[in-house]
Amino acid sequence: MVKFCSLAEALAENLFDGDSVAFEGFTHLIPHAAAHEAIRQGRQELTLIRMTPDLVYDQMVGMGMAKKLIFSYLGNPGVGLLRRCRDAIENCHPRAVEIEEHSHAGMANAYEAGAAGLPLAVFRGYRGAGLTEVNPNIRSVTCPFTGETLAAVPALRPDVTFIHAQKANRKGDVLVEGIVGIQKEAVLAAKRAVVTVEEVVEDFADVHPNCCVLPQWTIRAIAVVPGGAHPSYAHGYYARDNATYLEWDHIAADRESFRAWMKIHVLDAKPEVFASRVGHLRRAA
Amino acid sequence: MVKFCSLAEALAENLFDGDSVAFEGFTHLIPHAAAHEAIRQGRQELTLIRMTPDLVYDQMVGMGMAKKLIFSYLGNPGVGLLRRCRDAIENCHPRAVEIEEHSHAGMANAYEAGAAGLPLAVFRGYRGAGLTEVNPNIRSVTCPFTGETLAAVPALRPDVTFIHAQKANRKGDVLVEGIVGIQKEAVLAAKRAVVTVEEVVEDFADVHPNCCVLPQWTIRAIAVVPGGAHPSYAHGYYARDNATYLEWDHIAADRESFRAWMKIHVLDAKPEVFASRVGHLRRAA
Amino acid sequence: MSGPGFTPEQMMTVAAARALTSDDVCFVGIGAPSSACNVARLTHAPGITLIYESGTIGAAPKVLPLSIGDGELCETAVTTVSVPEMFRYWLQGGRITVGFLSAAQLDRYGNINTTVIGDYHHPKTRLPGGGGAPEIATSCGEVFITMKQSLRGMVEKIDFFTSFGHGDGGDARAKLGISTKGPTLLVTDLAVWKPDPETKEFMVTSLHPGVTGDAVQATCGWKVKFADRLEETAPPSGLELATLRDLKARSDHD
Amino acid sequence: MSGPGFTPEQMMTVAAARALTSDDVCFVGIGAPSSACNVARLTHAPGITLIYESGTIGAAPKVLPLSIGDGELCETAVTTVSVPEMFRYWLQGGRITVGFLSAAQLDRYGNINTTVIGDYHHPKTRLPGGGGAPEIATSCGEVFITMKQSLRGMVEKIDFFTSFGHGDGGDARAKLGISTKGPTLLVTDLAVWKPDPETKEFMVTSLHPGVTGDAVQATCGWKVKFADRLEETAPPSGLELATLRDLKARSDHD
Repeated sequence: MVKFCSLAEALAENLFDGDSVAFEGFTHLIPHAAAHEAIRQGRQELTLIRMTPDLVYDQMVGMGMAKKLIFSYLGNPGVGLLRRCRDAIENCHPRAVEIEEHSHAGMANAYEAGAAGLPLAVFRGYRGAGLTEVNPNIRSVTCPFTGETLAAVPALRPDVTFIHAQKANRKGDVLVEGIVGIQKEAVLAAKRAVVTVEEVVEDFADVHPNCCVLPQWTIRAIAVVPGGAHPSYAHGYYARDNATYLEWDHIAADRESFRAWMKIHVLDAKPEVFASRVGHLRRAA
Repeated sequence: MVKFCSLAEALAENLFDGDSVAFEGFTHLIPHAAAHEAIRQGRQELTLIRMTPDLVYDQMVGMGMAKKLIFSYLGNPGVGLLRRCRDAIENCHPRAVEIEEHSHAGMANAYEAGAAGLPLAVFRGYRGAGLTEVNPNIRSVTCPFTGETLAAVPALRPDVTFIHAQKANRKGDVLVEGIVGIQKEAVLAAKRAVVTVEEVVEDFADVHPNCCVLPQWTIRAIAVVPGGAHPSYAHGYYARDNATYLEWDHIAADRESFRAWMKIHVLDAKPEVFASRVGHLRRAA
Repeated sequence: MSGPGFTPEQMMTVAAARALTSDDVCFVGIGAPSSACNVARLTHAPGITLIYESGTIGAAPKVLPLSIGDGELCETAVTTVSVPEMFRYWLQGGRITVGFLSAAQLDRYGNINTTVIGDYHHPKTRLPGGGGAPEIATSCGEVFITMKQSLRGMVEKIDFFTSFGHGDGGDARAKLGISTKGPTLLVTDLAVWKPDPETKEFMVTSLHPGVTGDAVQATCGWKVKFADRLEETAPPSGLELATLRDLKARSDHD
Repeated sequence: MSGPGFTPEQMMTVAAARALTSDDVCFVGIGAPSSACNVARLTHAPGITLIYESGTIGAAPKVLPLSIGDGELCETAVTTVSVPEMFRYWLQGGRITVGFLSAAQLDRYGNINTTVIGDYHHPKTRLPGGGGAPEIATSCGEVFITMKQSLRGMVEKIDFFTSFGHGDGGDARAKLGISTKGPTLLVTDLAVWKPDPETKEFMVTSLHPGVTGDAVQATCGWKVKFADRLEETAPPSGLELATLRDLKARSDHD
């Protein structure tokens, strides 16, 4: 049964040291507030799963919380590299991080298989790609009808998935709209799911029947965190803060400037700060 | 490039003798008008594909147009058996019909694989089911990660798919909403797709971004046929005509009453008749 | 109507409804299963989630649908998904606690035939076939079966294995790699049946009011086993009966 | 700005845009590909369909997005689908005519590295990796590559095969069971390149205005082949340049 609670409580009750965890969002609706709470609570030895790790995993890796990264694009979208992840992979700073690397197609199919309760995903992929030589989790199956060799990857089944969504209703059903990305699959593939939302509404009577709605019984906990996706965005609520993505390239370039930024903006902050960060990004009504 | 034209023209240019064809719709939005046009134009030697064949395939089989049926539920939903299909299978009247039978999961996965450009679908199914012994297209693959044996079926790739949808915009994009069933997959899996719609609107500016919209370049032809799903229904336009489904059980019970009904209501009718059939089923606005 | 104030079919529906709880997520078939699930929802199990294979999740129909895809289901659902998603994420994904099945032929181990009477390739009667049943039988947490008893329906040996129950009994499911419980309840118009924990053969655990063991045996094609402590099914309560009658009255299908 | 009135990067974007038609369905990457596709859409190819891997199909942004998932894309798209659907139905389904790729390292056969400089397990520089590229390279009808020339970028041998071009040339794709054309066009800031029909080695077919063959060779790490009939790329038209500048001016990313 879903529980409405504070983000601190939702995280404390659902993310544990050593867990495999997905903080998912494909450019849109990235659960920054939830990731910051995980950093504040100091979780360790995590396996971080995400197609597009971007800033939040750069921060978690930079803080030494990750023992492993499973990903398909380790960049700051449209900006460049992730400098804390680079430091970890190239220099083992602040610690060594194991990596399992896929293509987007591989990760998307693996989440889909996880949501579908299958042990593997089968697709046409990785042909001629070097990843097949460095990732032992890229294997193959042969089609018994055509003889074609297809790629196979194991299903992703995170211990826990965190997403940010536009809204929940009072029963705890959750609505995700706009660029829905991989969130539904990441939630359904996980053993536990936690959602931060912009707001709670009475009901979804005015929601289109084919919208992406996650029924309340698929979710463990919901925390209301307005602005919780910043500097990512929430379609219908506030725009993407592109300036912050560009700025991150400079903050993360240096170990000291990174730690100083993390202290002020994450360790000494609270989820409530996110609302103020998106004030200037909200549309005129 | 999509073409707006009459149903007669759309059918004449896209369905040929010997084709494999899916007239899809899962209870909702069944393309009855298109099927009736195929009957009027007298197509022969068709392989009829559909999860839930129901009345339209009972009619086409009864008229001797089908050489093969690929299906997963050969019933009149909520009513009982399909008596013309029974007559064909049990008594070879009016001709023998080959059958390839799956479960819903098997068909749904096979359409999905067709839409996804794969040669096969892999899923957990058919365990202990007798269909594995009578359908040589149910095979298996072994998961290279867990060793689990999973079911495999060949992708469905109809020569042509017909669906009925609520509306098209002037560019030819098509909106399907409500119980969307298997229609998107059936269209994307097919070499050609033809859509009948309730109406054409200027644009989809007010349509939710995550609705099921088929872009115009995925469709060959669109014909406007108000009521074209009757006695099935079109969410937002008219209700299901349950009385007609019940009545069909009596009409199809007898070869003569069947042929008499077909002559009046199909062979001597036109697509325009469908609008009048749904008049009493439209909701008060 | 005379006698007890309810029909055997109403008793069957109500007895099936009672087996459901607010925590259940049910894959609902049309007919008696749909009636039972909606009676449960409107009486003791308001939190129950009803899923129809057409894609409607959390449907709360005021009217009993004739088909599994009536408009009423979509209009009242929490969300409506595509059919591939339904079978992949929701059924195969292991999210359904109870699947309801009916049978044209049933054997003592809960194996079901709705495909053919006679030989598959030369059938005496071609039935509709399995639809969702083959995977409902193996992917749902457990399976409830409802059917009216008859010698034609409850048979020693079914003509075709549309959906797998307990096979030839015992650990037959585990041997096929099936991890779900399979049929755990059979509710007929005469009795409630549950599988023997070891052999998995269905045995009568409760007789509906006024029904004798002989009546059960007379309409069952195999030698019936009765539980040592045989109970009598509580008759439908006033609320249960009124709820069922109201549902039927609003569902004017003929 | 001095000289020709346009920059080499603008020439690159415009030359890439010209290769697109109204019938194309493009899988668009961020940066130069996105600029090229939108210039095409706003000039000679109004019917072009732009697909961004975030799920937006038929996007028509007024502003160039910084990321492949900016809100502008969804708001202007014909429809927005989930990421698994994007990769299964639309990319793997064979519906994309042209995929755009960029490269950190490129070899003469159009093989691309965006993964690591140095050894994979002990990299000198860890780059972002492939994202959608491995399957874009094999599932799109053909692949267009855009990049600025440099000795570091255009190399004899790439450090990692992020995405497969023509392998070691000839029929290398067919040998791997890949049925699509692969890289058919390379547009740099200096020239337009196309693969030799037999060997599949990229050769210069057109030099941008004012560029010499020596300048191309000086910024390319392999021995450059030039087509027998070497053309000069037409300079950006007034409309092309104005369209590109307007797009950039509206896209205030820094």
